[in-house]
Amino acid sequence: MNAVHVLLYFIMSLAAFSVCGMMAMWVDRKVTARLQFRVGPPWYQNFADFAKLAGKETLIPGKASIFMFVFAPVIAVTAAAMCGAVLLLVFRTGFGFPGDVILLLYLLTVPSLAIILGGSSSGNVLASVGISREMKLLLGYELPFACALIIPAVRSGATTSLVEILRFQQANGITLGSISGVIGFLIAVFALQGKIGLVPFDLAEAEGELAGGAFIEYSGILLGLFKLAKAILLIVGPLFVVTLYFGGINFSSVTGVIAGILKYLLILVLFVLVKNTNPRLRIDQALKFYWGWMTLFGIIGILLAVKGL
Amino acid sequence: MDVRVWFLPVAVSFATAFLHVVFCKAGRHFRKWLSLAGGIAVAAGCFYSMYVNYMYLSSGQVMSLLFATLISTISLFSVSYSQWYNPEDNFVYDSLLFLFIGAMNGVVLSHSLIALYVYWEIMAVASFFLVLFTDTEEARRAAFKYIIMTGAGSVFLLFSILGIWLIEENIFWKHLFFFSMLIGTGIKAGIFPLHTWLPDAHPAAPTPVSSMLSGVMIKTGIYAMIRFYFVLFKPSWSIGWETILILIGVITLLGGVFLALVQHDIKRLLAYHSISQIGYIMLGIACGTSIGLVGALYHVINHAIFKSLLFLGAGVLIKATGSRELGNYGGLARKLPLTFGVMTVAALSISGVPPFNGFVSKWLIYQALLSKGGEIAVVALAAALLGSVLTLASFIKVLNDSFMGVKKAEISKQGLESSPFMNMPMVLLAAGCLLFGLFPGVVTERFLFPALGEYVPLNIELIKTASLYGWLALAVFCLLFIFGRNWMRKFRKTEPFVGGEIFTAEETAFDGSHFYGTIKEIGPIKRFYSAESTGKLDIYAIAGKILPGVNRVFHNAAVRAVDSVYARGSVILNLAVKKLKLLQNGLLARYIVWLFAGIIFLMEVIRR
Amino acid sequence: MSLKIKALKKSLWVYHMSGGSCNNCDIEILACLDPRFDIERFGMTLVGSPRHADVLLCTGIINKKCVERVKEVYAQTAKPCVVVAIGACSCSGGIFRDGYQMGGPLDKLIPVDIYIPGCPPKPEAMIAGIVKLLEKLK
Amino acid sequence: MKKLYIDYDKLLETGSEDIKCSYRMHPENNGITGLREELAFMFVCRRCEDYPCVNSCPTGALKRESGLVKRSKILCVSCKTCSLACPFGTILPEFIPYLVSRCDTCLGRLKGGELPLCAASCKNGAVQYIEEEQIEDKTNLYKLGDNVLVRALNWLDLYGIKK
Amino acid sequence: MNVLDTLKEKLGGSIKELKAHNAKRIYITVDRADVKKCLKILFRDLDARYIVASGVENFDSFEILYHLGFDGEGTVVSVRTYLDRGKPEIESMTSIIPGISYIEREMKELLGINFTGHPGLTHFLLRDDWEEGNYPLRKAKNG
Amino acid sequence: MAEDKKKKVIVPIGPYHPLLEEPEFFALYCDGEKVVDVDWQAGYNHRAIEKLSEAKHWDQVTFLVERICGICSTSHPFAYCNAVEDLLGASVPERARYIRCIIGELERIHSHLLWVGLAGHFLGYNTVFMWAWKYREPVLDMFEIITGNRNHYAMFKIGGVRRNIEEEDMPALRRVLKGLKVQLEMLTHAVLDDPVLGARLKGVGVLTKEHIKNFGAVGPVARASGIGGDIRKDDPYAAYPMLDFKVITAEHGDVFDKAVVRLLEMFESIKIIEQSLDAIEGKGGDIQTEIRDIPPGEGIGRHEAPRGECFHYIKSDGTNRPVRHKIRAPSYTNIPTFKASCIGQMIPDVAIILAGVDPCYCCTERVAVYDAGNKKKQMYDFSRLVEMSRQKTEKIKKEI
Amino acid sequence: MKKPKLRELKEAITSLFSKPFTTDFPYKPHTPPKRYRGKPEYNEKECVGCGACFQVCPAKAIEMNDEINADGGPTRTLIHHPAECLFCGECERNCITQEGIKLSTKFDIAYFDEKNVQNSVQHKLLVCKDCGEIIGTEKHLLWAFRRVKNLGFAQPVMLSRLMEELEIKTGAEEKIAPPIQRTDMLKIVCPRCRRIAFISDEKKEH
Ligand code: SF4
Ligand code: SF4
Ligand code: SF4
Ligand code: SF4
Ligand code: SF4
Ligand code: SF4
Ligand code: SF4
Ligand code: SF4
Repeated sequence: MNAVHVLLYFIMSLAAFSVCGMMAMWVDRKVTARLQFRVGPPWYQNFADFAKLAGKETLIPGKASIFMFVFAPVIAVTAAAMCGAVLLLVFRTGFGFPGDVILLLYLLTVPSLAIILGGSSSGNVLASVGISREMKLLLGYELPFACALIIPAVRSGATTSLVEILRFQQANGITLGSISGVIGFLIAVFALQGKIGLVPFDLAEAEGELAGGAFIEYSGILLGLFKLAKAILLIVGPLFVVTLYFGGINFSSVTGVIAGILKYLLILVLFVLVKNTNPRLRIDQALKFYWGWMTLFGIIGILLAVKGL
Repeated sequence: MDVRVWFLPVAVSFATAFLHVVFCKAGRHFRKWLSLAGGIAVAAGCFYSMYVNYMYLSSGQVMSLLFATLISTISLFSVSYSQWYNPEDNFVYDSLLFLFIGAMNGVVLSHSLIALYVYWEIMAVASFFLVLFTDTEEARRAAFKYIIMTGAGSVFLLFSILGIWLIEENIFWKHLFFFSMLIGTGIKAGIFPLHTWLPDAHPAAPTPVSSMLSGVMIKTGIYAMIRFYFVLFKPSWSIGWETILILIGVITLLGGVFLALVQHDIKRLLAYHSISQIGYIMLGIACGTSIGLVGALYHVINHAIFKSLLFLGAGVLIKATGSRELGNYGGLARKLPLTFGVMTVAALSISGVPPFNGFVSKWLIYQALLSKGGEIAVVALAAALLGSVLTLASFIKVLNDSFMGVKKAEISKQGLESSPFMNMPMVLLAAGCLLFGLFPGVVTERFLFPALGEYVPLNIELIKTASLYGWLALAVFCLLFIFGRNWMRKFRKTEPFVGGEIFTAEETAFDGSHFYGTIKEIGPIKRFYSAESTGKLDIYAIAGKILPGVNRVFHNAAVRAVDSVYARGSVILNLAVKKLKLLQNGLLARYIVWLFAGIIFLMEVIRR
Repeated sequence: MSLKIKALKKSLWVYHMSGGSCNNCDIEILACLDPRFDIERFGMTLVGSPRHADVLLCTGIINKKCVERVKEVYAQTAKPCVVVAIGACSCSGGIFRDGYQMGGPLDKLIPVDIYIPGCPPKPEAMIAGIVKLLEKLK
Repeated sequence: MKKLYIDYDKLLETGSEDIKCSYRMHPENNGITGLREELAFMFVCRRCEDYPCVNSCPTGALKRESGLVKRSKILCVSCKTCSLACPFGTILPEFIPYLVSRCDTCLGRLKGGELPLCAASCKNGAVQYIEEEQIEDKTNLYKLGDNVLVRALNWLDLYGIKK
Repeated sequence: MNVLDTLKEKLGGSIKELKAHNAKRIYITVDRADVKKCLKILFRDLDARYIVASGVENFDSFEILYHLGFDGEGTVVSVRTYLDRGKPEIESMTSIIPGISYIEREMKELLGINFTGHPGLTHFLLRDDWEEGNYPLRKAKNG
Repeated sequence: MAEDKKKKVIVPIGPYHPLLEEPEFFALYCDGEKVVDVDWQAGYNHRAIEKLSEAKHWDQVTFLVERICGICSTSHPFAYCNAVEDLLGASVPERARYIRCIIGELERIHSHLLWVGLAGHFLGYNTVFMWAWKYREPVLDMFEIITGNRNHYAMFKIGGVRRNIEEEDMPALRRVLKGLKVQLEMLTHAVLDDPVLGARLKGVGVLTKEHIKNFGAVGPVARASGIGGDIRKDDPYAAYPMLDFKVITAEHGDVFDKAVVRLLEMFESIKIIEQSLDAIEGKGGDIQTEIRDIPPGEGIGRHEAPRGECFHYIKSDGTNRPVRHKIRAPSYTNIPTFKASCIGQMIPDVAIILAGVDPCYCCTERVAVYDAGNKKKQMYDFSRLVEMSRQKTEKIKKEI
Repeated sequence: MKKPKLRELKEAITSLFSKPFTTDFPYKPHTPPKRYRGKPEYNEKECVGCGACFQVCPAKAIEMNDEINADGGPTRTLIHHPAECLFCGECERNCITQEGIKLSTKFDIAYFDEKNVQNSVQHKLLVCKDCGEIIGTEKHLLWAFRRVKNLGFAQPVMLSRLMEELEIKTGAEEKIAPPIQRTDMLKIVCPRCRRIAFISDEKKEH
């Protein structure tokens, strides 16, 4: 496994996850539309969006710190794709190392971080409000999310290696099959909802309040990259959860792949349902939700997991 | 072991300090170079010792050298920075600085506990004057607080030193001494309830000094803690302290970071972060496993790197804008691109974002916690993860306020990254952040494992793999940067869009003080904050309330006597004291009183 | 037809800007989003910032107080963008033409690509107008 | 007391476009236009038995009220059909506009010696503001209300019909 | 007791003219100096609802009508007062009816009526750089 | 920490903001996400209507006032016609009166549904937006069938209505109402029972009776605070005296109650329309009286628009144009309450509080203006407001 | 009874499994209801060119151009500008012939250049033979004539117009020149000139 390999792998997974992510986004939009008696966008919609954004002029707010402004989206995509690459590596080759769960946890925050840095460099007050929310939200969901990661890690014999966790699940049944697993899974789903920025936790973008929040100043390809990052997150996040709780995706057989896709879709549909039957929360409510109930459950889950339940 | 080589750093430092006094009339320029030479000499001495003696040393000695190297390197940077940072010419400052450096080196390099204690006190006094240096009301209060608390800490330390010296095998005493040591070193290190001098002293001190205080001085506390730990409980760790240490670690970590979150004085904020990072180190130590200790040591190094970097960067900001308030910065990224870059790196490092060094050490600590198992450790892991995010959050605020957004303050020309002697340390430190993140294998193998001698080495390969992703990220980023530069030029610039309205910068500056207001309002956290703001968490203030009588007694009776004796005593200090017109103030006296009180108390205990 | 245009046609993001309207046109624009008309079918969405927009839907007479804002917003929109004047008000001023708070009509301030008159134009008319526009975008 | 004196036939020749009015409750108000309409129906109209004007009016805006033709300001759409239908040229298109004008004879607004704007801006003396006594030629002089004097050639006079 | 009688009783001497257009539309004219008193009685004591105020330009004066509604009876009482044409000025009623502030700002802006004691007679509807003395709602001079 | 030293930040809402369909500008002075003060800058929608009205024929004015606003596009003509008829003392044929009520109430339904949808949208609850707007479509279709346009119905005329409701359309209308009732039932309960919505709306933006009184707020805003003013009952006009309906009120004055009032009002409206249909179906009759001239005088007309009392004052000088036309739309008095209710709230709540007022700005800024030809760049001087200390804000808060 | 979320879920599921509510509009044509107030269009046959529609239009969306010096004689053009039109239907309602302008059900009138969607009608204009003042369109005159039936014969202009049509020459084509004669009344002159002719006739000035 040398660096060139990894680079190639990275590029490959970037491509793959972009495509899949956009399709996932389409599924999200389409199902949403159908829930609302609408037709919804055609399947190629997100690709068209991206292509269009790529072809558009890019504007930079005059007061921005240009470097950060331009590179924030790049970082976001890179980090998101890197998560994908890690996961893909784990699925396909069983390559991993102790701590990749933690690495992923960190990598998953990087896109949010990039959004925050980008938004903050734009010098727009609405963006500032947006990023302060994004930040607080990040604070909020990170704790339960961490709990949700620790649960399978503890259950699989105190390992922070995805491969180990997968192996453990293959041997002893998926994590979801236990009480702590169920708790952890739910927490993970809610936390991801926040991470990906879906209603009820879309406060940072909050179209209705902040005109796009952190993205307000972004245009053209930079915006496209952010959207791409979001799309990749939309697939990487749930996949991560699938790995931790659902036994991952088995790439060696067709049924394995299909089962994996179904697992993924299950989570996605859960997202969409929650998204469409709830209003956006206020930031303090969101924080309370995460730091209150979710963390409580998280700690209960951890304790149960330590007890082996 | 060649003692001369061993104490080279200390000796050189003291010599430089002395030379500064000697050449007090020699002019600014000369002493600039003198300082630099001294700093380099100290660092070189350390490196030399490290290099020459590496193979023959015991693990404890390696650890000493490790700390010494760290101290002298960071000091070198600070000194270099400091020479171009402080515009006015003051030999007292310089000599104090070197006294301080020497004392720190002495603390970590001394062979005996008593020597350690002596250096410890010298360090305290030197740093006290350095904190006091700006001689403002704020500085006085902070320095006073600092010296009182350190003095109290010394008492505890002395108590346990003497205890260890006198009474050996009684397990009860051992625990008592350990506890006393914990308080003694904990005050220096700034673990949570004992931290309160730190957020006051750091901002008050001149920035290069803060950078040393926070970067290395508090590490001497950690050093002492680790050493004592080894000395006292060598073969078996499991004597119940772990849980307490973990709890202390968690509280320190979260307490520090939560308080940091709402600060808007940049140095204060950094000071609180020092506390929270100490929490991580504590967690690592608490685990007591090899991986935990490696993590803790690694984090000590890392923290020294990025925290001093942060302070140096903050110094640039303060210079440029003349203010420590975050709210007064804004939009500086264009004016101070270098500072912006290094601060970003440091901020990401301290938050543990890969591929920077913070990630590696934090990861080691997490790993330690997880593999340690047990409810407390795992929950602590969750807390540690949260701590990282909170750190990130608070640094986002710093970055947002100072570099992003719109310009608010007028920028004075003179502070603008003018001198390479200021820039170089920052760049080097930033490079350190990256390198220590990218070559964790080397670091652990070369430095940390020897320091921990008997513990089973880890599988380094795995750590190396983790950094692969860091490399990858770097590569991708560089590629994109190369391609991106051209393409960036095509962008059109426009005014920010705020609903079509046009505003001035101040009106819409949603700065950091507004960022985390919400968090303050949430349930129990609210109580925490209000407790903090009303001083209920400040052990110093509490003690001040409880012990006014004691204080007064000491002040009135014993103090006077010792005061006059002392006043004739020291030469260099006297010089400094004159300079700073501190004699009348009686602060020093009070400190000495605490010292003596400690000794008297100790005698009392021993006699029984 | 280049890919750029093709993609643009499939993904028009709309920013809606009102410069002194009776808000009926604005409501009807919103109505285009509702399940009945669902312009998301064509990949159109309403965005909150002109930076993201490909289409500026302008309504209203653009009164004196809005003139600068409208110009500003137009400048802040990433090009290529099309400007659509919706309703009698922005096409010509309609009934308010002579009331001299009138800063418009729109085409006096910024170049307009297509006019969709009506008071208000029904959503079908808007869709038809956009379709017409798309045909012209070559 | 001074009165507003209007020579209708003179106005007929010159038209009243140039005459301004100081009634400023409405934009573009021209009181003379309103007066002319009133005068025409009052003094010029021949009160045709069959009222072609009324019959022609498509909106029913014209109506006979006690012999006089009256135009409803609300219903009239200013189509000018009546003007086409009137055989005698009584109704001129220019004084049946859609938005009518009003003259309050500047009552109460004139300070000493001031002329109403219409009188001041009428160049050939078709509109004047004078004392009744100053008018020497009293032929065809009629009063409209208290404040307006009109000189108009009345067919009743022409044909010697008694009023 | 219906509104009309109440008004007569309560306002008594202040009323210079009382015109009941019909049972539910009552116009009372009061002196400029009495407006505040009347409004206070109407708004606070009789608990009328503030509807709006309208400024009207006449040839030789400005008039302000303060419309107040008695919702129980469905009556609108309009308190009318005349202001000097040359120096249209009246005390601001914001101290009695806080909500009236906006309409006063508007009248200042559009009709040029000055309200003394108003907390902030700044531009409200028009552009901030609208020239002083150009009051759009005043009747334009014809010619 | 030096609390009071902290500056306040202006977070602008508008002029172009997704929250507002129309340009309007609120400067929120914020401390973190908390709003400490609000400044309302109007005029972005100011279209010179009061002035224009003076140059338009009485008949044309109905079209002008219709275009004051697109949502209350019947309320203004309604109030205006009431005003002119008040001046004239004219009476309107019975059928016309019922038709007026039908149109007015249909508009109320469409407006409230629109509000529910938008409120959902602001809350990020797009599903509610879509659903409410979907239910609104049949109402608009009915408008299109009856009046020929989805909005701006051009139905009103002084002395009657312009268009009849044809007998053939009535069954369709009844059908629509019936379907609507079912859907509204669902929507109402969905909104009222939702715990998350409750958490988001209850206790937010509370307006006390005192606020209502001071600002003269009207309509659902006032009724949600327990003030039962409704012109339809208080000063009955058109066919309202002959119709049976309830005035919905609620107690707490928060956004939730405003939603409740609006939702329940729709059922009353449906009731009214059905009664009106019963009253006119199959019975012919005039739909307008002939108005020949409008004498000098003044008149006041009111109408209970969806957002509250709509007030028109007209003055005539006997020509066929008004001399003065003062329009006071409900939002004009409702919007200021926003200030009272949003101080101390969080930015995200501000959105929904503002929505709770159901503000439209077009109507609040009608009056006319003529060209100053001044093209200077605009300057904004908010500094004076920024300087206002926190204490002052507190004071203001107490005052209002 | 409280059933939080259940109703929404039910509706959501219904929606998921029912046909979308969305129209097929751009793919299939849309027919508005029959009374839809779409783009007003002139009916060349029925319009008489009186200009009432121009007068009543609240938005002044109808432009009336009288061109006296046009080739082919004086004409009156009425142009409807959709850009300004409010689709209020006042023109239709107030059209004196009731048929002259009608609101069609056309709704798709988006344009790039307004000329493409304007709708206009042209009429021959009668001008006063004497002073050149516009009298009205020929069609309007005839329409008025039809309206007043035989009363129209009392109106000299109508009569003369009829005579012109019947090619009855009065031999008075030229301008009215003093002394005014009674035959002058039988010219196509504007009401003002007619009145002047009458007066001088009646004053027996000739
Ligand atoms: S065109 Fe008509 S509907 Fe549209 S904003 Fe103007 S007046 Fe309102
Ligand atoms: S047709 Fe002429 S003259 Fe005869 S009544 Fe009518 S206006 Fe008078
Ligand atoms: S102009 Fe007026 S009065 Fe004359 S015919 Fe036409 S509508 Fe009737
Ligand atoms: S008298 Fe006065 S109002 Fe009448 S027309 Fe003359 S200027 Fe006008
Ligand atoms: S309140 Fe005003 S703007 Fe809003 S709908 Fe009613 S009239 Fe329109
Ligand atoms: S006949 Fe009708 S359409 Fe023709 S000009 Fe007259 S009013 Fe207009
Ligand atoms: S529909 Fe209305 S606006 Fe349009 S031309 Fe006819 S009258 Fe004018
Ligand atoms: S002109 Fe002839 S038709 Fe007319 S009234 Fe005189 S006599 Fe009779």
